[in-house]
Amino acid sequence: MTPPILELVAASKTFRIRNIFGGEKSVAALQQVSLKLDEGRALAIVGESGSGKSTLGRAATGLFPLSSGQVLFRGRDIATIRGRKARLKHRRAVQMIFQDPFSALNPAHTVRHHLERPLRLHHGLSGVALGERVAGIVAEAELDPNHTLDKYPHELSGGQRQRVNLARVLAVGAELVVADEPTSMLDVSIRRSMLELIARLKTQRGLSLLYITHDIATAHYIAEETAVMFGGRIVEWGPSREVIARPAHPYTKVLLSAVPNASERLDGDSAAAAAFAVEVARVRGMAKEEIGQWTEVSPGHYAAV
Amino acid sequence: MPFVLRRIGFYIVAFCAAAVINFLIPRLMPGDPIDFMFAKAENTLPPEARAALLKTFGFAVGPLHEQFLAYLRSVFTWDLGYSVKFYPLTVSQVLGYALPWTVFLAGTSAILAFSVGSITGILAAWRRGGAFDSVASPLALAVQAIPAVVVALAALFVFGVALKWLPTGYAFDPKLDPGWSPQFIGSVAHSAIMPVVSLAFVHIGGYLVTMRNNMIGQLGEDHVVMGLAKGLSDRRVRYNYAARNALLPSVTAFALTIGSVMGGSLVTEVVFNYPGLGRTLYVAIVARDYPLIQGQLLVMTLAMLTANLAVDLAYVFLDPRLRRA
Amino acid sequence: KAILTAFPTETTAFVANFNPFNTSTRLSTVEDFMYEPLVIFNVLQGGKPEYRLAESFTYNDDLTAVTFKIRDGVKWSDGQPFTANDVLFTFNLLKAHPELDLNAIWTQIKSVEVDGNNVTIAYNAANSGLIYKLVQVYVVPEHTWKDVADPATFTNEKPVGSGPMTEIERFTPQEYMQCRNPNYWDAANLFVDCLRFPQIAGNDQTLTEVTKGELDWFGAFLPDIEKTYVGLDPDHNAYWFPGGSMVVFNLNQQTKNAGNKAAFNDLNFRRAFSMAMDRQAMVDIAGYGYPTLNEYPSGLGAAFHSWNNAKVDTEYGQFSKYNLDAAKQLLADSGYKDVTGDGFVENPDGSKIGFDIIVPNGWTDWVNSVQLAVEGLTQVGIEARLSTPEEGPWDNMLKSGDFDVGINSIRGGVTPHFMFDLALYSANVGKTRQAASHYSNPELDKLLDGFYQTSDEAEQRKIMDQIQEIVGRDLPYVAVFNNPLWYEYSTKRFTGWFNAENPVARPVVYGGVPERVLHLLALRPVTP
Amino acid sequence: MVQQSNLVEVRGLKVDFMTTTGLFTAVNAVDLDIRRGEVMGLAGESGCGKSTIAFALMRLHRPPAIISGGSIRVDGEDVLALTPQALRRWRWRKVSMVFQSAMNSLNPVLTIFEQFRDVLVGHTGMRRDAARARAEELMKLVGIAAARLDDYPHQLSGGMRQRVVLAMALALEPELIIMDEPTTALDVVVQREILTEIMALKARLGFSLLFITHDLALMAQLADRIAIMLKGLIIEVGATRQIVEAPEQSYTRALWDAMPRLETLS
Amino acid sequence: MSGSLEVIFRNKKAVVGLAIVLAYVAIAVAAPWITEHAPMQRVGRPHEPPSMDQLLGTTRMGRDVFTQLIWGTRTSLFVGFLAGLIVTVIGVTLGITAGYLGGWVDEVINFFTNIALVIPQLPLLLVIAAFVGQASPMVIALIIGLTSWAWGARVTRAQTMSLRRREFIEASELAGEPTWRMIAVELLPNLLSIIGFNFIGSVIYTIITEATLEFLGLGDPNAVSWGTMLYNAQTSSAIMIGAWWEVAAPASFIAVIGIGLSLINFAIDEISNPRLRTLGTVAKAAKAQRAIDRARVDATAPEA
Ligand SMILES: Nc1ncnc2c1ncn2[C@@H]1O[C@H](COP(=O)(O)OP(=O)(O)OP(=O)(O)O)[C@@H](O)[C@H]1O
Ligand SMILES: Nc1ncnc2c1ncn2[C@@H]1O[C@H](COP(=O)(O)OP(=O)(O)OP(=O)(O)O)[C@@H](O)[C@H]1O
Ligand SMILES: [Mg+2]
Ligand SMILES: [Mg+2]
Repeated sequence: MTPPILELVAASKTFRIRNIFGGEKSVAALQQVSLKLDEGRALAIVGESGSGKSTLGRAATGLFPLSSGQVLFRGRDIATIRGRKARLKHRRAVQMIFQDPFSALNPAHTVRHHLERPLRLHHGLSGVALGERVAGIVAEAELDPNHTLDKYPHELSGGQRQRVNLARVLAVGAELVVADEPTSMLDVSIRRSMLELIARLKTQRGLSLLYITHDIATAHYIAEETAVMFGGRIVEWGPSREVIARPAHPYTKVLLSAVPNASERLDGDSAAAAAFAVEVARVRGMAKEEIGQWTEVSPGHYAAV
Repeated sequence: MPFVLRRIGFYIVAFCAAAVINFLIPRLMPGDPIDFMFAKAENTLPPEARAALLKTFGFAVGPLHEQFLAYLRSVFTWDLGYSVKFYPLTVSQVLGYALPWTVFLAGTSAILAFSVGSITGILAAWRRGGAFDSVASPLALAVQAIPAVVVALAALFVFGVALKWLPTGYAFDPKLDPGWSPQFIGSVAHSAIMPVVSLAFVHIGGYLVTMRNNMIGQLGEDHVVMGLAKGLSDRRVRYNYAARNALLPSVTAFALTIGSVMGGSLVTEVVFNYPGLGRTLYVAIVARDYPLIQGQLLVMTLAMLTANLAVDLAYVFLDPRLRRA
Repeated sequence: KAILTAFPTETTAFVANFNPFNTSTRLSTVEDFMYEPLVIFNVLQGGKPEYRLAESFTYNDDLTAVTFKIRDGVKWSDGQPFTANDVLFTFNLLKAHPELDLNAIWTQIKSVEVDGNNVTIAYNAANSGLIYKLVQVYVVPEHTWKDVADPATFTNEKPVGSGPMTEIERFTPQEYMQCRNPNYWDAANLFVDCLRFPQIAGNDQTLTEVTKGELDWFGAFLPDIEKTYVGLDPDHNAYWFPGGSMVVFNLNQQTKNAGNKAAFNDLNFRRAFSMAMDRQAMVDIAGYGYPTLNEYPSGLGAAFHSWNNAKVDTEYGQFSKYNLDAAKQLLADSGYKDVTGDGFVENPDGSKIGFDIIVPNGWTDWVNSVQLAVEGLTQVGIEARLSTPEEGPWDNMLKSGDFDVGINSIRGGVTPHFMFDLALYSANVGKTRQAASHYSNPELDKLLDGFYQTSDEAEQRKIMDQIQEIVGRDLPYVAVFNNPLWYEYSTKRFTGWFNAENPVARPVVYGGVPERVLHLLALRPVTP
Repeated sequence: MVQQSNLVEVRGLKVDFMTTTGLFTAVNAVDLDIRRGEVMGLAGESGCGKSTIAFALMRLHRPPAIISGGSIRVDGEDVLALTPQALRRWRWRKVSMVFQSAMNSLNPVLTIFEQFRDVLVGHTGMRRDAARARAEELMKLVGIAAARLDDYPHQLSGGMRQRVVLAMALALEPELIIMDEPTTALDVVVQREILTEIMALKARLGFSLLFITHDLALMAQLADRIAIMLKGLIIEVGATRQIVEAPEQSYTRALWDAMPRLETLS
Repeated sequence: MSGSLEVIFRNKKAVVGLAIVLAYVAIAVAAPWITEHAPMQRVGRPHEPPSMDQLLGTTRMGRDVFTQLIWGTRTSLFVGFLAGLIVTVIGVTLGITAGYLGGWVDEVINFFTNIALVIPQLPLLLVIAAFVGQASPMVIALIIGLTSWAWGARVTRAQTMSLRRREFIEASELAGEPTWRMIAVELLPNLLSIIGFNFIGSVIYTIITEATLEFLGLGDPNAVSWGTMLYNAQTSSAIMIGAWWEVAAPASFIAVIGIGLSLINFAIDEISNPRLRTLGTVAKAAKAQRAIDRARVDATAPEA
């Protein structure tokens, strides 16, 4: 059996924050997270803000060393990859779309630079071939090829920036993409087509995807499986439909109930509101406790309750 | 290591480093203090007399490392030996006399420059692009680019020589005896006007521009807009909402400019015959008064360190975000 | 009270040091005003002795000892009598502490003995000129100095003096006041009660102080003095700049640079150098016209004109006058050629000539003079540059001989012998800055020795003629002008000032000129 | 009925931005009414001019923005004609605002209480201790311990800061509160909490609300009426039910269609 | 990047500043052709006031002030730019190294930077200049260059660190860029305005400081520069005796180049900082708003 394209084994990451008086605080951004992602499939990571989603994504690409645990790419621990050649090869295989699209683009360079570099670097393209390829990518990302290429990042809207980031990752031709809220700034209609583009790549190229979002509604769009993060841990994991339809962990339940629903009026004085508040408080309290027992809720759907 | 400890550690090490530099520099300079002391004498000194003099004046002799040890001891006991130029005064006495004047001169003008510059910067930013801003800001720049020497000379000529409005030298009327008499204090203030103002003059521009640019940045911040939306008076928004935040970078700039104020005060002191550290250093250099030069640099470094420490503290005070315990 | 405001020298801050033996930081009013000399030799009057603490002096027959008779009734400012023992004590102090003996008196005398009122000083060899140095030893009171442990570092904070002004009534770094000695022996002639000294640091400040009109007696360089000083108050303000020390260029004959050494040891090169000096421009431009032109081949100077040997002038005078063409011609005739094509000549043997002329940093009139010299030298094809070390190293270089060319001043004495001796006597080489040419001529040494071995004036004149002949012929230094003695005064509050019409003595207020006591005693307050 | 009378009447509002390349019209001839006690939703794609309208309502625009045309009447008063002093007194008393980035709209160097006091003392001239009491009361209203008044903003979490701003907006009991995407930076759980609170307060205090967001589902949950904006124009206004179920404009319809919906799954 | 040229030319301050600096450079380059005398040559009597022959009068030594001024421009600009270059190169190298590499390299560099920052500059320069003895302009440039880099290093480091945290660096790392390229291509262009600011600031500082050192008499009297001109004027008490031209000429020349360079710096700030960039439009908009408000008041007034 081929190993999964990405596997995290008991990955933990602790950040230390120092203040000026020397007090030190440590934030356990990731605690004992294990997951598997098979080739050509997508895993959505959802969870509350600050639950460690981005940290997990960065860890998966090897942007920083873990405090403990391992990240395996095709069965190989990425910490053991040495040498420029091997690293370049790994780099090409694993790409990331950053959460903040503005800071991920170099303000000093045009869009063209951002798209050309990976093509030159990884595919050795130049001249006409390069131009064609760039144009192709721009079209794929539904960016205006006439105007966009020579613009600087600050001349783009948030949504355009996100698409440039997406296009650039596509340019590399990665096998595994970690996408950290890649569509949060897009208008609903464009968001839709971007998600479709990703989905298409998945089927056509066999791209594997780690899709990070706090918008659980989009998760099932592309991801076969969804993992819910809470307080630095994964608390629930299963087929997306299953998780959405039959949430098992209290946090997942709260999360789902809080997703805005156009057909449901929100007014302040109902008992439901009070109940919600109580439940949120209870769940938040849980974050400090030890993780519960993993149980299989339904086939392939696990929850730590 | 905790930040504060690191900072204090830094100050200590910085002081030691400065002490080493201070030790080396005068020793590398050509000429020997005794030569300078007796340059006016008719004859070359017999070697025995020379040695005797070196010893009596307490100049370090012997190999470099022994000198260094002696020097270190003197640094920590603050016994810096005799000044050559101002013998029989000791270096600490000379510095003790000069220091207050420089602290007064540099301090007053730094504060003056800082407050005038910052306030005009705030106003310029408030009406940015307006008439005041378009005139004051480039003007400030222009002024900033004029050497202190030129300003001091011009002031001396115009107000001292041509108009005879202000005294042209001394820290106070030499006919008065120092003391806390109102007459004396008045004289000190009167004599300080020109040096203080001309020294402050060149530094106003820097503060103005820094403050203005920070303010313009702050004015776009949400909390300032919210201040306005809350219906607060312009004044309150300007000072408590925008300026207080904009002040932080200016405070760092303040620490950095302490050095240049001290440098500028050297020139100002020389031009106005003001009895501070700067003029004393100048005299010491010309006279190759090594012990005094050493003491000077040490004191000036110490002053810089103190200023930086003060600014570190001010920072914590001004920015509650840093204050969390 | 008659308070006279005087400004002898520029200082940055006054420091209370009243030790007359400390030349570095003692106040400039300690000598003469606080400690009076035994005798003052009035240079302007051909060295006429003015007896002060001594009533008279006499030589023994072979000029190997001098005896001073101490004046009766002189008291120290604390009322104690001034005696011959104080003189003895002082000389012994110098003997015990060579670092105080800056004129190296004890290398030239054998002993000092007291006999009642008389002090006899025995010399190592016959010398009628040594007395000028002996009277520069300021006598201090034995009763306050005998317990001083280290007289070199002693600051004499409660001075007990013998001069007219001994009481320090006020002292701040910016100003001090030195007032009359309550027990002054010559009080009958003293009409000034106090001297007030403001601290003044530089030219500009002097100028601003001057405009306040508070200075009565000072010695400062003032640019454009007619305008900047006299013009302020033409009725009262005046000045007089009699010629003082001789300013020369020393071409170091023992320089370590072989090429330069060859040139400097060639008389024709020195003469060409001398003819490249635009002395008039130095006087007029560098010196604002204040110095006195010195075109004497021997550098004798106008002040000693009565000693002049006219034959030397006619024979060698041409070499001491600005004449670029002659200088170029002389160089060419002597084989100096520009072989490298850089516009500057090389030695006849092809070795390179090129030197710095050192001048103390900040001595602007001299710096400008050197620039003029460089201009002239450049035009005749000699490569010279200006170099401005600080005063200390400059002094040291001149003494040690570690330089090529320097500008220098030679102090004048009572007779011309003093300066010739200082500058050219071979034993002085390496000992004093003034012998910076590092020149040695046994013939000249003998003549210099002989001058004071006689007290016969005719004999002395003959010797002086010969000295001038040798110096004029040999050109061991290139004299250019004589520094002015700086002296400005105001008649607003005091009268009796010395000036060109009343040339009693050298009129300056700064140290090194003991005649200033005579001047002080000549002043009378203007009674309103 | 009170419900039906207009609190805010915006007519032909035009806001331009002076840019280096010329005038840019961000809001073009917009008409908008807000009734007393209603929640008015304003939705539209990013950059269509929603915040610009909000700023204009409080006359908060500063150069390079120019309110170049139209009129704004709040409670019958012509806002654009107020003198600076009157405007200052008017702001926050009649209309207050929760900013798009409410988390950053607190002054980092003043304590929470000082920022309350600015408002209370500035407008009512009440004494310090009275202001304190009122601030404590307001804090309790949004469910934060009164002791936190002496904290600095950075000592509070994002959600708490959001609530503090809300409490501040309530301080003078204004008739209209403008909320410009008050919850975009928060996760859905916190968002839900805060919105519930706001609705509860509204029910109690009866102010009108102009609620700006680009999250249509959220909008539908809260608003009584919804206005849809596109490129500086309001293209459609209607009751929530109508906008949700029977939009007239194709753009509005496209918006709804593109929105991923959870309920379709379950 | 032709767009940025346009931006520069739209900025009035930049244009004026550039014009001033270019004029100075032109003067410096053309010095031998503009002047007829050698700078140290005596051409007239001491302190002749300005006239047709001596445009700016003569110095105390009878030298032509105009000629000295022109040649002095050469020296002072050379010193300024040389030291500016040294300061910038050292500052940028250290700043980027520290900021980019972080860790102990940063600790060490930062430590020395901080020390260099707390040692008072001018006094130190004074001592070193005295130590060197009659410091030629070249030597002064070197001394200033080698002792004044700390500020630039600190600012560059801070900026590098903040850029380093931005994800585009991580993104290009992920794209597989080699380190040198990351620094040279991704990082450096973003530092350009800071580097330019630092360079020009250092040039101003050097020109002023050189003049100050020379004014204090620590320069080489053989050199012709604005500083030695001031020194010579000072020692001959030119101000006091009314020879204002000897002081005014170099003083105003220094002030004007300082203003020119400052304007460029100001403009760099405005151009690179978007908040400042729009100031022109802010003023225009404020004016337009006032006009509209007035019209509105006028329109309502008749009704009232
Ligand atoms: N570089 C860092 N240094 C210190 N703490 C960090 C760092 N990066 C993340 N953290 C902390 O780790 C925790 C998890 O952060 P992370 O960015 O992974 O959250 P997230 O789930 O992506 O949240 P969001 O949905 O808001 O993006 C947070 O508490 C955050 O403050
Ligand atoms: N200072 C400014 N200068 C020039 N144009 C501006 C300025 N501020 C805003 N704009 C433009 O005005 C238009 C409207 O902006 P506004 O902030 O009102 O949009 P919005 O609908 O609130 O968008 P978002 O949902 O992103 O907050 C935008 O196209 C924006 O680019
Ligand atoms: Mg994240
Ligand atoms: Mg908005």
